[in-house]
Amino acid sequence: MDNLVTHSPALIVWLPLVAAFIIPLISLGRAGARARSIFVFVIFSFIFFLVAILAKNVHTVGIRVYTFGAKLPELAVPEGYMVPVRIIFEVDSMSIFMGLTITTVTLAALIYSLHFMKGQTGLARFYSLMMLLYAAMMGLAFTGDMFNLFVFLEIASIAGAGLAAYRTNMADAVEGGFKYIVISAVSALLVLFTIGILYAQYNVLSIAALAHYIRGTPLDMLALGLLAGAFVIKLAGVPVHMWAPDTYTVAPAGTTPMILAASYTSMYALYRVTFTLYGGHINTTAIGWIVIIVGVLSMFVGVMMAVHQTDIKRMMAYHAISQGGYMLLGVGVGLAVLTNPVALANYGRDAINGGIFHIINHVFYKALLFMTAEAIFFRIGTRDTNKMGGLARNMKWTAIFYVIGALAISGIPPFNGFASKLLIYEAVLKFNPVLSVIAMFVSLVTLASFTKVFYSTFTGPQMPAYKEVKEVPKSMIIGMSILAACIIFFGLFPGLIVNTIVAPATNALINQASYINAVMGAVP
Amino acid sequence: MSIINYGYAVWAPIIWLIALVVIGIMVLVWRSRGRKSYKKGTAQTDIFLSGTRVPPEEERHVKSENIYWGFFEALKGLYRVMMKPHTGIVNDYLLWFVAVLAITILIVLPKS
Amino acid sequence: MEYIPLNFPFLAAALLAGISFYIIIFKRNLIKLIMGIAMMSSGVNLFIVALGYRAGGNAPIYTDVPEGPMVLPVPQALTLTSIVINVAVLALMLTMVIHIYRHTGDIDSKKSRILKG
Amino acid sequence: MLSKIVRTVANQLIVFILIFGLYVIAHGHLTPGGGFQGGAVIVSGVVMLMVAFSSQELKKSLRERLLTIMESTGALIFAALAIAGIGTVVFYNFLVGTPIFGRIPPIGPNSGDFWTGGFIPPMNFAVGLKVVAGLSAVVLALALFARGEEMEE
Repeated sequence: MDNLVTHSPALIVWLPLVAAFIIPLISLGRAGARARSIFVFVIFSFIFFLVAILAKNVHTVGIRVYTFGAKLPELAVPEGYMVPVRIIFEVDSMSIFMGLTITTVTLAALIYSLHFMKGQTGLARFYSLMMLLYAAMMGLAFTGDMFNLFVFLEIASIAGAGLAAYRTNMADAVEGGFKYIVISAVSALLVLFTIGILYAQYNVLSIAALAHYIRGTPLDMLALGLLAGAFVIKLAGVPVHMWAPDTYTVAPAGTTPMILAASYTSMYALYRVTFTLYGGHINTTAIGWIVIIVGVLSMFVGVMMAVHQTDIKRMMAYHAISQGGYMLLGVGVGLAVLTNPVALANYGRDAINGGIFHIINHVFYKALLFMTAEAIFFRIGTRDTNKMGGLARNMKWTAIFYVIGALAISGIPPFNGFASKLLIYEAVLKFNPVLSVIAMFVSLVTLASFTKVFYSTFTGPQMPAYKEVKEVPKSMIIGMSILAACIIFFGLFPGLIVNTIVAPATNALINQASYINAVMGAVP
Repeated sequence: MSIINYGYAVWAPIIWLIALVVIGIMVLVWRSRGRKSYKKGTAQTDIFLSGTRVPPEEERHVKSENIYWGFFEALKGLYRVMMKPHTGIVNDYLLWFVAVLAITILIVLPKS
Repeated sequence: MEYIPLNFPFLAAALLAGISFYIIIFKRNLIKLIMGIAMMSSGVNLFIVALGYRAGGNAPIYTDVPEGPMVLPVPQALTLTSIVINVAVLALMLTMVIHIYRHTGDIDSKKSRILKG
Repeated sequence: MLSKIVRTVANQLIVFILIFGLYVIAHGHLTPGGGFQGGAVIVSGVVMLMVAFSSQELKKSLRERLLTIMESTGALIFAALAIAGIGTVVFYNFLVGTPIFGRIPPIGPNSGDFWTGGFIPPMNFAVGLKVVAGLSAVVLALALFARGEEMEE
């Protein structure tokens, strides 16, 4: 058990990678489909267990460092060296927060896909890519190394694009996947370029060592600008958000939440870079205001575009952009007051708490909404809301899950969206009331647009064309109900969640010195 | 444990939930006092539209593009501006990306 | 004057990056777009390899190495990794373009688009 | 399909390309090269065969099933070598000191000893296997796609 805890950071990334390569072999045999499903679930439950024990471990002992190939896992800086020379994983509360989010969503997505993907060909590759995407996201969250950040970013992009374009019989699916891979490739190359700039100056690649040595030269600032731009396009902030609706719309339902989670791992990378890597060497007020402006623009443009859409998944994709704006707004406010201890204690921490809490909330309810949208697509074969009507009569569970998701995203109590939005509203109100009012207005329009879709899709007279429509299969309902249960639980016990996983994550972000010391502590 | 305490405000979902249940019970009580003496399946439960013919289901349902017509009509100018960047061409996405990069670097660089 | 040969790779990398940015923004042909991304990756790889170069350095391998300084090995490892990744990315993009051509009969990014708005 | 001369020469040449590719893979820890580079050399031979014969002809011998098994096996060997050091730490070089690739090379310029490197040479083989399978699949699939056919049977 102790060994398992010690090696869990490596195993969490190693196991899905191995699973990704065993799955094609299993699928070759007779009765491959059944064996594959069982294998995927056994291995994923074990990974879930590992993530849980790692989370508990990180919660009790603090930052965990895992050095690959060393004599001891904690030996990041070997005897006689001044800098870390090996590949390291550094797991702090923020990483494990992202890990928990990703793992829960992936579990729901796997269960949902079990029935949803039946009848498609090449399922071995589908599950392989899903495992690969999961491994890449976990690696991105755990890595303590700039270059591995790039590698995992690229793996996530390749796997995500492959999944988005999975249904190649649909012309728009390939187009969405192509846009995703082009955007990802260009932004990842910029990340690589900045790694070159940083390595040329400091001769180290580990984030902690870089943060230790960084001086804030003009070249560093150029690197910061490029990194921020590259991560903003990956997390779909306005005005570089246009790929997101295209990609989210066409990806198969089980994978859309995972691609969404992948974009939030980019957001995690952005926070890691601004808080940890550049910590004390940037004008945090200016950077904070940039993040706030991107956030407010994302909220407004995203929601106004969403209310206009008639494609149900595209509407939800625009809402994903708009909700991403809330997270940026919350963390941006915290960043803007980072150097002001009074304001930070007063409302800055709450703002960051809200922004981070919103990540997990949003991933859950948006995943649920995407799944309901794709459940409708699964049964009636169209995503156009103009052609729908009266579906609640046939698909009761889907309608209930849609309502839960819609209320949560609009910030209606007692669902989880309200808990995090309230934190953001209250904290931002103290910072700048205008921003808070904009945030509330955006919530209002969100509710309006979801009401519109609910009315035109689920209510109204029963359409003669959809008289024979049945409820979706059980595995899809189970996948959705896992997320719905999480939403209600998070909504009813927000204090518990904030205290146990969100507030430590905020502390981990703010406390740059402990992140550096975990690796560089032994260095005089 | 279910309470978020901000230091200046408190959000306690359990209390809210209790209030919701109380209001729900009141609504149900009120609803049960309504008249139950109509007969199902007769003309009493049919749709009545001032004596005109009731259209079939497809025409009766308000389509989603017609909902909030006034809102979109009033904000026509805004939407004309906002639809312009959303061309769906991947080259335009990259152009926006380069523009954002340039602006970010211009803001960040002089601060060093 | 003697620094010019050392700076030359950086100039070449900048030139490659500049041309590739021009291509990916203004060329609507999807194959040309992919070529632009390939050129950009070459530019970045050239930049990183050039970072590790020391004047008169040998390859960083001890097998039968002549006396003298060695170039930095880490940038070369980074470049190799990024080349491997870029092979995968380019192959995936080309496959997708073939699928787009099959569906829409066009590889112009404006004419072949379906998703917009 | 090209002329008989080209096909015959290609048939002879593939042996040398294979040997050179294997050499590059095997000496990855001593000379420039390694799994990916050697694998790419071998795949260039596959491309040559594809040009000399045709992609349809090659598809008959390089089946999708075979390539899948090769690729997964390569990846799994790599992963197994990585995890084998878990007694210490993942990716711990557990072969150092054993007779298999376990000798410790002198520091500084030397003439190269094949039996050094610990688990790096076996990993190079695993990577080579994976790259050969993966890149051949990519090249073959793209060639078949361009002719309007599919890779899957």
